[in-house]
Amino acid sequence: MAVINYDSELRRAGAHATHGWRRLAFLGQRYLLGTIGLFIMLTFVWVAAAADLICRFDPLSVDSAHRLAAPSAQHWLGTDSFGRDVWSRIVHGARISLAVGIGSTALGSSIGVLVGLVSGYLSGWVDLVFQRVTDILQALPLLVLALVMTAALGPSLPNVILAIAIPLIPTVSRVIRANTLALRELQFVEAAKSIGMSETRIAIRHVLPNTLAPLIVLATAQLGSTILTEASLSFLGLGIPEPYPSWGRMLSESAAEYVRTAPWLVIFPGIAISLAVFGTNLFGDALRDILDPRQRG
Amino acid sequence: MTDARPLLEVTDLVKHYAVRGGILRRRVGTVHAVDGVSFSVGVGETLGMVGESGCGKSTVARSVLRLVEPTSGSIRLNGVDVTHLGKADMRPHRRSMQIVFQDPFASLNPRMTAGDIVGEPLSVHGLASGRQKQERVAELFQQVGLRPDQMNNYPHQFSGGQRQRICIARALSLGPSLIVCDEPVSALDVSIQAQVINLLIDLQRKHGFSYLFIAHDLAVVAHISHRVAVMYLGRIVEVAEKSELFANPRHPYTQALLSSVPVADPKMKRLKPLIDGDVPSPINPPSGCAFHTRCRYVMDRCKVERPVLAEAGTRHQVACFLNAGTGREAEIALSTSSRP
Amino acid sequence: MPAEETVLDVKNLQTVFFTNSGLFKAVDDVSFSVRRGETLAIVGESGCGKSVTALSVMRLVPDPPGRIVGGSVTLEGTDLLDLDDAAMRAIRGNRISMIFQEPMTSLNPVMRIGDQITEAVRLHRNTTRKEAWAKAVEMLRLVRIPEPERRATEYPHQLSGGMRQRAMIAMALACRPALLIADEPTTALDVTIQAQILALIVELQKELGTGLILITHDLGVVAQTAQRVIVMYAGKKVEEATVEALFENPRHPYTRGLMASMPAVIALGSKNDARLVEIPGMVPSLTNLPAGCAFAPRCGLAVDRCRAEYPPLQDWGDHHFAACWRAAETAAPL
Amino acid sequence: GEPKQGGILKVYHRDSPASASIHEEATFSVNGPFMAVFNNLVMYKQDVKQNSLESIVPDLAESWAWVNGGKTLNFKLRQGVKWHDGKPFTSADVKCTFDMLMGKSEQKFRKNPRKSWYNQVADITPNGDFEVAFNLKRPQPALLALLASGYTPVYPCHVSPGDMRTKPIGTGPFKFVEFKANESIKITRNPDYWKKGLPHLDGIEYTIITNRSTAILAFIAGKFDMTFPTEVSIPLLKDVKTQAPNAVCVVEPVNVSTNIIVNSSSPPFDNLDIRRAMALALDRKAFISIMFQGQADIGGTMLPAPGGLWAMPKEMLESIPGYGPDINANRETARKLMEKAGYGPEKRLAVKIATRNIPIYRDPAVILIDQLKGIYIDGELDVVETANWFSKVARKDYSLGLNLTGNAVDDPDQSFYENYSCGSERNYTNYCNKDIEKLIDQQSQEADAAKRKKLVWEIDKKLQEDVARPIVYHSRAGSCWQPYVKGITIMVNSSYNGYRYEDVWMDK
Amino acid sequence: MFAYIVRRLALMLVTLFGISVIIFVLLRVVPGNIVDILFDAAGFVDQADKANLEKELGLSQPIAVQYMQWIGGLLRGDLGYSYVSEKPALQEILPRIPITARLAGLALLFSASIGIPLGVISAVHQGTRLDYALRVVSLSGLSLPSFWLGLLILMASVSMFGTMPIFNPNPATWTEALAIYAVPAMAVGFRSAALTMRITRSSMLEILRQDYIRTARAKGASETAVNYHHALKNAILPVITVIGIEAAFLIGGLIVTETVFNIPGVARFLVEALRWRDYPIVQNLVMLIAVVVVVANFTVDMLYAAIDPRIRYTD
Ligand SMILES: Nc1ncnc2c1ncn2[C@@H]1O[C@H](COP(=O)(O)OP(=O)(O)OP(=O)(O)O)[C@@H](O)[C@H]1O
Ligand SMILES: Nc1ncnc2c1ncn2[C@@H]1O[C@H](COP(=O)(O)OP(=O)(O)OP(=O)(O)O)[C@@H](O)[C@H]1O
Ligand SMILES: [Mg+2]
Ligand SMILES: [Mg+2]
Repeated sequence: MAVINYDSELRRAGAHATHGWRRLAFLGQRYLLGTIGLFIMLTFVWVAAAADLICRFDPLSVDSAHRLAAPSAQHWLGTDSFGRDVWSRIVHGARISLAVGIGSTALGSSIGVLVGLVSGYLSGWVDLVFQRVTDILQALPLLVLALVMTAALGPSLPNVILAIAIPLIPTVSRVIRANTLALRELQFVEAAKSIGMSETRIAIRHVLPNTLAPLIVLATAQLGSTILTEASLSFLGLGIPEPYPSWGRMLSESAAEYVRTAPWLVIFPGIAISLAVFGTNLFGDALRDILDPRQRG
Repeated sequence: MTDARPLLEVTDLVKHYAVRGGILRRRVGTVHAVDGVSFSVGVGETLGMVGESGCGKSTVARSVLRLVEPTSGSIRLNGVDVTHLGKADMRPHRRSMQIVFQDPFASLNPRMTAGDIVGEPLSVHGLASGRQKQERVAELFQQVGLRPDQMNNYPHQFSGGQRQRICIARALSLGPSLIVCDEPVSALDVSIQAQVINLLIDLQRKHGFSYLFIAHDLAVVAHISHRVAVMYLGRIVEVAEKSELFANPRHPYTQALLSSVPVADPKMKRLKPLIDGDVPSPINPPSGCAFHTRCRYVMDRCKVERPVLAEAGTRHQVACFLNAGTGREAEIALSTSSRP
Repeated sequence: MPAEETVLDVKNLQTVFFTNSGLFKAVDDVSFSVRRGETLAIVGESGCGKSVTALSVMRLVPDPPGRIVGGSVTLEGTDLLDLDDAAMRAIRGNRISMIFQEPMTSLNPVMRIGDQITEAVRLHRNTTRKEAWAKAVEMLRLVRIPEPERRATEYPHQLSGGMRQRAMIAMALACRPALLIADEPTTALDVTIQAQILALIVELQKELGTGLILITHDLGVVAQTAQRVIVMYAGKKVEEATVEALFENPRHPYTRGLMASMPAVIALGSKNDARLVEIPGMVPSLTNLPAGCAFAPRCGLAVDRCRAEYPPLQDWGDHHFAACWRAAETAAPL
Repeated sequence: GEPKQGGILKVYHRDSPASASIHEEATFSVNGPFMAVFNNLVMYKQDVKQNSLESIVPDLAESWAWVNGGKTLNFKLRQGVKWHDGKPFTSADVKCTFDMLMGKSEQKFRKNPRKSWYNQVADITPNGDFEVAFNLKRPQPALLALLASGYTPVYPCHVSPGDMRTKPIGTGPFKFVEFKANESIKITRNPDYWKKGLPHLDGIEYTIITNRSTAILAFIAGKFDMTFPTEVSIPLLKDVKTQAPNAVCVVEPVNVSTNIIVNSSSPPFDNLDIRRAMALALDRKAFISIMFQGQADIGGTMLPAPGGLWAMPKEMLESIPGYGPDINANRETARKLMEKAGYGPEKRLAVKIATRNIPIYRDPAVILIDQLKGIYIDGELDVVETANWFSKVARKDYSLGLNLTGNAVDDPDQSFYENYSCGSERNYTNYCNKDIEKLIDQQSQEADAAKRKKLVWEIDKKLQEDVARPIVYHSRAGSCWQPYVKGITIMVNSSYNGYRYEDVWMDK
Repeated sequence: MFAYIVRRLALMLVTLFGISVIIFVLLRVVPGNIVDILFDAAGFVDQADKANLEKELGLSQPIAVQYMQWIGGLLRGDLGYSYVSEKPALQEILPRIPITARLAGLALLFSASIGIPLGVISAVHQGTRLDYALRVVSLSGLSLPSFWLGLLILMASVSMFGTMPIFNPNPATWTEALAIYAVPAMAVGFRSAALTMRITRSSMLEILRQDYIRTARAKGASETAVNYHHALKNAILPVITVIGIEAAFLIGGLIVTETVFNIPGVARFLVEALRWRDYPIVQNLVMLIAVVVVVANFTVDMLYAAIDPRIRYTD
């Protein structure tokens, strides 16, 4: 029988880190990819928050004398055809991407939660109607819906967020509804009923908090895809309009004209988008593993 | 004490569940979960209820508390018919009856502290708040043998037996007179089970609660109950004083049930199941006496006619044609003691 | 009894789990043996290591986090812990079989019952599909499933719990193993069905001469089926005896407590409000076990020595082993 | 060498035109593929780069003559010309076409964007099958220039306007084959073309590729013989040159001006000072350097020289406020004007700058916003969807707008009347100045080219000084084709008139 | 089963009706109509002509009437006329369907044939470097904007082979045919392959923890048999669901890919038609897509039932 090093085995299992920072450090090691994802996400959040501090240039200020400058000490990531500093634009673009990502995910999720909760909790005809509505939303292709919405509302940041949020509703509400249905059968809900608690209070106090974990997992997963959807909308000409520096538009418009002559205009926004999406996905994956006990390997 | 006026009277309780299928969720069948059950529980009395899985025990319990709406029948609590009370009218009555569930893991909200869980009924009914509530909760904790300093812990930080104590404390918080226990010890370890049973007994002694005590473990039921009702497929087939029932089981199903219990005595190896076959589905319960498909004494009559629960001795009711007075007594040898 | 009659011999088995809450010594220095045709019961509370012992014998302990770290498991003369995976696979389902606790989830929901039994046969016997199917039907008949031909073509969800457990038994016995491990085969079933299944297992075991390890926490089941019993507490074997000796004269305070805390089935004479004898405290977690006897914190008889030193298993005569410093004093019948 | 016969010319098309009917549309997306299906009465000589009255040659009209003191234009029509469906071409077709354009006939065009071109035409009178007279209300020498445009083909009388949108019939060198929206347009050689031996090509296939990157990549990959004319931007041109070094590429002015429409009917731009300040703040060179890497032109309303015929001389241009070379001085003046109007560093003026959501509109708007910052104006971009742009403009729901104006013909009549005359639909700013109006009419009637030019300069200068619609720049664009494609001429003062393609051939 | 199918079809009709109303109303809420756009190029809007044109196209009628006309026509098989091409909408839509269908089919095929095996491998080797590598690759598939991936493929193709797969309605050779469909299909399929892989992986991990897997091992089944015979068949169920849901998402991917690769399929046509506010085309295309999605979901449910004996749609 092979000699077993108990200590190292235990360390690998995380037994030495049950609380506080050490636990976090262990989880960080255990879910290395997730940590990288979290790190990327935090970096983006930090960059977005500190955008004004870490850029030396106004992302909107045009400078015809320094147009299409290659990356240099002056302009770290070069300048675009307007002579605007690409680094500043990407940094400020993080705000837009985060606004789109978080805004639409939050909006879509909260409506989805409401619909899912009501539908799962009330059942009956309310459920039937809500479910049909979700069916309908689900059978309408996401991008088409977003296209019609932005066309209808005009291309502005809030409208794009709204347009991207609406297609998120059916997925979220389905998950929440399924969860609610399962939770409703749980005895602690019945116990709450038996003490004479009102249905609304039960829904809010007992059911909702317990759908949080799947919701967070779902939301992180969707965060990335909303950023991508915005990029696709930009590509089709319906994304966040100028003057906001949206990564999607930076990428899709520069790609046409400057991919060879000024590749930095394409490479950096591309990296920013992919990295942000990659980061949220990595983190979401790990989060799912951590929050969903069934997924634990 | 069982002669006292009944606290709970259940008459002809019926609960049918629709079996729904497909997306339109149309009714495709009916589960006869409870199919005409009558019983009463006196003040300070414990009525045990046994029966195989799916025979409708939990449904009875939940109907009594109006957690499900009975299809028909009536439930009277302290002489008040609560069967059709609206939500608001029901609220004061909820304080008089509480339930403890089988699974202490599932019956506590994992995201609330033990103190909040126990205190919640108080705030829902506006009985106490703030400090007063804290004190009351601490008191309840002590009553069920938990340390008040555990109030801020979450359910997962408790062991199974402790969780069941939290459930009991929650049930006690409103000062009920009836506690419905739906298999409160089935999920517990053998050595913990005794602690919870003792707690229930102690509480009854102290406060004079009535219990409707549901279990599938005959030994537990036998221990705690004054009277025992045996259910089979949605109906009570036999009900009697405990000693009477165990000494003199009349219904063939009760007999089979008793004989199936493995006796903890190696000298009495008698593992000869008196019945075979499975419990029929409550969606299509057999005609006549529901037990006739598995009964050793089945007669033609049993297949078409349903025997009613009839008096068959002192405070002993049986629903079986064999016991309708003249019929042949079902013979069975039962051990009288199992203790080595 | 002659040595060759011993089917399984487990010596000083140690299985641990490396988890984030620490090291679980799920099975700690457990030894026992099973003879042909004999039923050995393992009793103990939830989490005391009964299932892990069984899985260790099967070498099915999930790794990670579990690992067998010591001891030997000798089946018919070969140490299973030395075998490579392929050789072990040849033994599993062939020489040792196992029936699991949960009949509802232990069968593959998308395979027909017949196919699942057929697979077990074909993995170890060189037969055609048709022959194996015939064998499967025969096994189903053996476990008293009515209309075995039809049932073989059904899926698990179409069977009741009792029938599923019977199908599991049929599958386990299909290759006539030398040893059958039944891990709480009836916990999920009703009393009347439990009686049927237990009777069936005992009968088949007699018929086939199989050694049987029956895991349960129900002393009644033990009394009705086993010849010998080992009692486990917190990963350790605390007592071993023939079933008669154990019930007559339990030596370990835990065993005694267990027996006393069980309500008598038919308590004719007992008052309905009589309190039960309870074992105070709760089952210890397998990490952070106390230094001495794991039962000491709950034991009314515990003395300082119990808390300091783990008591060795001692033979109190007639192969009645108990691990208690004060076993001598508990020798009197209850 | 000698033109070779045969071959299908493959071209990508920048977008899917709304229909095949040139008269109903106003974009060279339609002229490009369909001009070759038709003939005009007269046309600009296809191999002369600069359109002018001098470069006009006969087409379906064998000859023309101004009579009646310049109030009648007579055409002698070519005989024996057949429509693609075999019917003969006669003067009736000419009358039908122009009556319909003037809105006088039974049948109507769905849209008639160039109706105003014929404002001075009183009526058209055929004289036998092969003569036709255009009777004018007053002399308008420039009418001929309009008739020579690619926008002025002769339609058959016997085909309904609806059919002309989907299955156009012409007399031209190529016959219409099919038009699959968003996919392709195919035309094929007209074997019975009245110009013997023409066209050289067997046909032309346009593949519609809206995504520019894909289109250029496909051209580089050799999938196409030619890019869509004037669709290659300056940065992309670089790309083409490096990756397909053999390709022939030219960059020419397209006679499209980028201008700022100013809403002078409501505050703040009803104040001429603020309008002037804005005009003074413009750094046109910076626009051109950013948008075209320097390759575009500064001018007034009329296309600048050398491409344009009517451009003001340099000195005159630079005398207009905002056109002077000293940007800093201009801006200083601008700030003064702003301060006079009550604005300053502390009290900045916030305006919305409306424009369409297309890069060629949006990008200059971005630059404009940046340049206005220096004179206390904070611009905010208000991008508008194509479908809503004109209704917004018509509602006067803007302060400043960034707009592009394409000129089909390099002639003052076309640009002045369309964009500055009172009541013209395309006069978005509703600029209406009776003096200017008079001058416009005056130049229109002027037969003497030199005199007319003077008048035109004067008008143009005034227009700029009034800051009615300040012109920012006149763009240029690139066109590329494979070296074996011969006979392509990209015109320098119009991008609407050079697609007859009858003498294009491939040296393969 | 039959009754179930009938009921499902009824529900589908409800969904389709809902979609028809939504898209119809939505389109009319969008400011600007075809007429505005037709006038766009003219540089102005002639109000009289506009009114005429609206009347001619039936846009001046009340919305309800327009809706009834559309639905009435739809039921008769008359989809109306495209505003832009003035050809019957059916004639415009029909030839584009097989193009997109081929693309979507290939993409799904690609996604399933790559995603499922890789997912199994990744799950079976959970925690190893192989698993990490596969997960990173699959994640990067989900992180690339699809238009960007498409453009990269095109650019790489031009600079490496000097040519690129651009759509051609009559490909000369089968290799060309393959290239013009397979390359774009791969560009869309990459994302769904990545998704499929992830779902397969997590589903496999879940299944591998099930009791019956332990039973299979206890029988002596080999790891391969356990993974592919016992586990995969159970694990495939959620994968099928996801592939079904992906059908709707695929359209989004196809819009972008058809634009990048200039493929005249229905997806891009839909966007173009939307740009033109060509209601008859948009409405009918959305309905077509909805039908496909709804049918796909139905098929998935049927497949599910075929694989999982526990599900029997018997009501
Ligand atoms: N909400 C419900 N909808 C449909 N059928 C139900 C519902 N709840 C219970 N049933 C059915 O009613 C019957 C009785 O259920 P009940 O839970 O009362 O049985 P039980 O005796 O408590 O069983 P157990 O011992 O397993 O707890 C069962 O067949 C069950 O499947
Ligand atoms: N996969 C696992 N990971 C970590 N710990 C485990 C695992 N499986 C078992 N254990 C630990 O091993 C100990 C023994 O478990 P085992 O399943 O053998 O108990 P048992 O006696 O069979 O209990 P039960 O009666 O509940 O089945 C438990 O305390 C448990 O925490
Ligand atoms: Mg129950
Ligand atoms: Mg176990």
